[in-house]
Amino acid sequence: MITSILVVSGIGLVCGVALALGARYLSVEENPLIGTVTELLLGANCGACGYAGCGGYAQAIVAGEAPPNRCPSCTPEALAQISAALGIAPIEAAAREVALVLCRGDDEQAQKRFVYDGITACAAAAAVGGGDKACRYGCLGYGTCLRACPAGAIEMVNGVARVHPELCISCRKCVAACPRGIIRMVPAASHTHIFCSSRDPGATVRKVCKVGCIGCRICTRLAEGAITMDGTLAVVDYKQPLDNEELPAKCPGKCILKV
Amino acid sequence: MTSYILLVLGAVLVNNFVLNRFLGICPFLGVSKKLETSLGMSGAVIFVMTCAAAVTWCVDHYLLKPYGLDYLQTIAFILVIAAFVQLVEMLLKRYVPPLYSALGIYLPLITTNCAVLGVAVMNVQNKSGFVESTVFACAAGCGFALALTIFTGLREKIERADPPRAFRGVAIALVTAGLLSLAFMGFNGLVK
Amino acid sequence: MKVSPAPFLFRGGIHPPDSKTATAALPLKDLPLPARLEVSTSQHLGAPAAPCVAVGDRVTAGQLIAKASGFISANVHAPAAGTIAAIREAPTPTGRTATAIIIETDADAPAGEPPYKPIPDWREQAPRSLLDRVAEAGIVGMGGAGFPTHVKLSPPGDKPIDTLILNGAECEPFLNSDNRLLIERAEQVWEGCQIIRRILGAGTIRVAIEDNKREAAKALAAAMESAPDDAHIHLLKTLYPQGSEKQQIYSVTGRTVPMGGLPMDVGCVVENVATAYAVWDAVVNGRPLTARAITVTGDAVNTPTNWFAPVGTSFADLVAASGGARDNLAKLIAGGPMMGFALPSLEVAMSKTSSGLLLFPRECVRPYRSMACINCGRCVEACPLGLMPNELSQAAEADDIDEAENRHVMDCFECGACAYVCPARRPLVQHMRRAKAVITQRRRAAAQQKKT
Amino acid sequence: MNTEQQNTAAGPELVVGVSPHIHSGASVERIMLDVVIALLPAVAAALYFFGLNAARLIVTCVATCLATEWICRRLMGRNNTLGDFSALVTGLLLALNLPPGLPTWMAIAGGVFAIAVAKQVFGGLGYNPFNPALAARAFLLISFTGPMTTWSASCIDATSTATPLGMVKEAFKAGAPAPFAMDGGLTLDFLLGNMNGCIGETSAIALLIGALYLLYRRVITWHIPVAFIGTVAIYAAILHAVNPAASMPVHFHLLTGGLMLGACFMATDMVTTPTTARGRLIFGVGCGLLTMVLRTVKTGAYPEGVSFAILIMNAFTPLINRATRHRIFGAAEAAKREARK
Repeated sequence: MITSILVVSGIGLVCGVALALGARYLSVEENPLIGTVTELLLGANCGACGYAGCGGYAQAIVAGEAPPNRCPSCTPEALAQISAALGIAPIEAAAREVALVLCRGDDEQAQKRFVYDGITACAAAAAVGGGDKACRYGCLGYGTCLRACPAGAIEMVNGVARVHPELCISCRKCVAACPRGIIRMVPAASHTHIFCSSRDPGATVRKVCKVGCIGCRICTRLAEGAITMDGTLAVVDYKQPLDNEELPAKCPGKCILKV
Repeated sequence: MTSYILLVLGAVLVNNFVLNRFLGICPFLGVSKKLETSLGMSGAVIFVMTCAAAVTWCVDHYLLKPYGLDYLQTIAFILVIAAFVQLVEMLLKRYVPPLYSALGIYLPLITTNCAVLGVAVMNVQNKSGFVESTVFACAAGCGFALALTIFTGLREKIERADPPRAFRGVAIALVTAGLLSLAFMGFNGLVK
Repeated sequence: MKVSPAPFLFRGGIHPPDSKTATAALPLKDLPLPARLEVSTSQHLGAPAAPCVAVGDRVTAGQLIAKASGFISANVHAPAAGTIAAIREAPTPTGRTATAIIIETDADAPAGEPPYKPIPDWREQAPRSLLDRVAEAGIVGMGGAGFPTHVKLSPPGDKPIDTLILNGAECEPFLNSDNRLLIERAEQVWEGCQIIRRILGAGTIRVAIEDNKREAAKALAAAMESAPDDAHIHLLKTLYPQGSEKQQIYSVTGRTVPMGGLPMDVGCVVENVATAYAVWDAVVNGRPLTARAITVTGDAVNTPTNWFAPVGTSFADLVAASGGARDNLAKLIAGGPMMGFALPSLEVAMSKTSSGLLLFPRECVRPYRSMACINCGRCVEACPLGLMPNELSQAAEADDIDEAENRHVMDCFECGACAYVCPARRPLVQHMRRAKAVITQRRRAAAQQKKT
Repeated sequence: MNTEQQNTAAGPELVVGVSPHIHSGASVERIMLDVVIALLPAVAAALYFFGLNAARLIVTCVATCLATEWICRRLMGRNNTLGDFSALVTGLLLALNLPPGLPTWMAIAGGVFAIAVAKQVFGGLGYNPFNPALAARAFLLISFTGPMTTWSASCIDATSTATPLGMVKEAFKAGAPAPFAMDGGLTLDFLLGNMNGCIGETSAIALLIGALYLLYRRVITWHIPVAFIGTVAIYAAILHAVNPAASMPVHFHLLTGGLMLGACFMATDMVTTPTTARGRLIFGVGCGLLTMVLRTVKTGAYPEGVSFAILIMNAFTPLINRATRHRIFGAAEAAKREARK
């Protein structure tokens, strides 16, 4: 019994000494805080923060390059813990945002200029003759965002992408993936949106799509400042409250919807 | 000499640790995504296996056997192996940091790589001599390296494959490993 | 004898049916002046030219209407007298949009003087002044890419040019514009070629013609008899893409242009026969580049024709002049079938680089479903660059752009040989193009970041 | 909707896609059909030598493979791929690789394994790393070693219940001399296929005719068959020269076992073999070496090694592909230029 204990502890001791020496002469400096923060960040590695994985984001947080509230999956408690670990004042969690496809010009509503023949991906399709949709700003419907979405929150409805807000994890991958740039992050609390991104003049829009903004400005008057004009396109200013129930019915372009 | 060649061939091809004895599956699946990392892992495993076999043989022969402590084999061997893995980890972290971060969790997991312990235990079971043990361990490590390299090539191919949803990721990798093992069964009996 | 087979042959390549018989024997016809011309300011590689006329201005034939802007750019001239009706965005035959100058032509306008002074005694003139004329006349590479010729003809001093290759390969199926130009205007092409050599100070002239165009080779050889020279006609084995610069240089001289390099790195300049003709016209007649030969053919056009048409002619006018399109028209291609661009409508105007307009019927455009790569290796055999299109396309498909970049996808010049032979009908060229676009974008972003 | 299209579209609807706009007309369907055509002589030989048993196995395997393919695609919610004939080819090849007396249910198990496990779980044709028919054969051989190596119910002049390779291996294992001499008559028998073996592998001549057709149709290139068969021949010749008493002559090794079937039809399956000519040569040589090692090492568990050799080389294919990439046009010159700088 004693021998066995002695032998095992002997081996352990020798190994321990060897390792201690190793640690002494081969060690590499690393901030322990990075490990702590990485653990608190849940490890979804979704990339929504803009860094390569949670580890990269943790490094940036510890280095003071990024605020800790960029992680959409982070709970308020975890956020508080991170702030505490860093020894800084607690930071408010950002309001939840969801992605929204600003186009409803599906196969029935919008014209196509030609029959596209090639890879089923939006960027590829957009590079062929400018895309088959007659509208230069319309959703091409070849599903690039759908494949980019890690949460499976995007569905193709009749040739137009639609985000299911309840499933969206705010990672912005679809925003980056859309070659037309018509996916926008909007507050999850807002429900009235203008589903059009066309900057073409109203006459052109009318020619190619039945549900496009024609720049008539009716909504800007009804919304009292919550909708502004960007050229010929009406844009919702989500900082302002927008609770006019009449808007969808009053839009001659039929592109304002409450969802 | 012939016996050593047979020993090596047997350990590399016929009784391949991964494909025939199904030991060391964890790093086999874990680090087979890129050829560069799998080669690094192969090197680490060969190193750990060879050194561990040599040291465990000594431990077994000069400490355990004389005192009749054979029942402590597993514990004693694991201790030694763990120490070696730690050492490799430190070396890599210091001198090849990219490889270190690419191997990630699988590097410390060599400790629990049953193949390493398997080699040590098998050496005891086979009553091999010191040189034989070390050669066998090195060959077993090479067998692991071979299997890992082939498998990495295959994985780079199936990475581009389009399996049904349920089979994506590790599932399809396991199916591939199974088929690879099936192919290697052709060597059965070639070396006893 | 000055005609001999080319001494070398590049690796890879394909043998598509040449489909040239419909128009091979048809002489070039001058197109009646269309009522309206849509002259794009971006008919070349590089920066679009800047319009220097205003709506309502009257212009004479050959008048400068858009000035080259920047180093790599080219002048644009009015192909005919008329009035500027509009200056607006218009689609180009390469599938983009660019500013175009629309001219209502005046058919009764007198021919008038050539806009530039003819230089019939070019043999006595300094190369520099000839180069200036090429630049003034807005001449671009008319084989397809449209690289401004004056830039190509002024290589830096540390790259001596010893060989000028006249490219008459026309390896694209269906097209006959270069072929007809060689047959009918061989002497002018030959003189243009000599002018280019004078500008470059190059030693020898090599002419590359595919061996299925013997009539053209004969015509040129006859023209060369009258102008004794050490030049040589090489008959290339009919193999696509013999017309590609780097492959052609190899076939003719055995020199290999380094990856990522230019022909001048191995002492060569390659000029298309149509470009040589344009140079002749600009120097000897003082006329800028405003018209070119174009083959209108395919099974969906009633009367296939080789036209000599003013730049800016809308394809609709060209097709109408060619007897109109048939009802079964399903695909419209500007350029050749291997590298040309499919157009969404006929309302596009031809440019300096439009060598052909193909109208394919529905039978030729069968819809198909592309399958997974079966690894047959035919694309690997076909690729004239030694790339592996199978793996590159799979990398691009999996969005592994880094892998594609490491495997030199940027060297792909989209000849289409891989996609032509692919039994799984994979859109290989489109995958390459997408990967290249992503990489270009990344590099541009990286360069921008470096600057700031 | 229709009226609107007429309103806006001036001309007919045009198709727009990326170049090239013409195609050679080659198709996967045609390639697979060519393989089926090339296999017909072997099928005929199988029917001639093994009669009803061959018919039973061929029908069973083909039907099973087609049905499994259809069901798998259905379950995966993907398009039906029976039309590309790849399942038909797999079924035929599997059947030709089975011994005549194999129970029907085992053949069915093999067919299901080939399509479901070796092919469709990877996503179908083009994605499978191993030749499905061979994987299924290996699976059957390991699971049902007895029935897979029993040859009694077969041949028209069945004097023995083993294949020539099996008889030779047993004899050499026991230290006995070769059980028969490779004289002219026997060679002719072997060439025609009059011997025990899997139903499709015995007739070398029928298989060679098929291979010539494939070469003529450019479905396969010469590299793999020539490298494979050549390696086997050289290896056998060396072995025979060194020790004539304990080895068989070259033509024995060429004509027996699954060499012809393997080298011409299984090792040339494009999905699972290298893409470049150099890679194919390496692949063929590797197959040949492994085949001969498995055949001639006396302690080996199986008398024949072709299928395992090809399967193992299938596993090496991605690495071979990686190692034998083509030289890119101008890459060497660019490197030289770089070096000069």
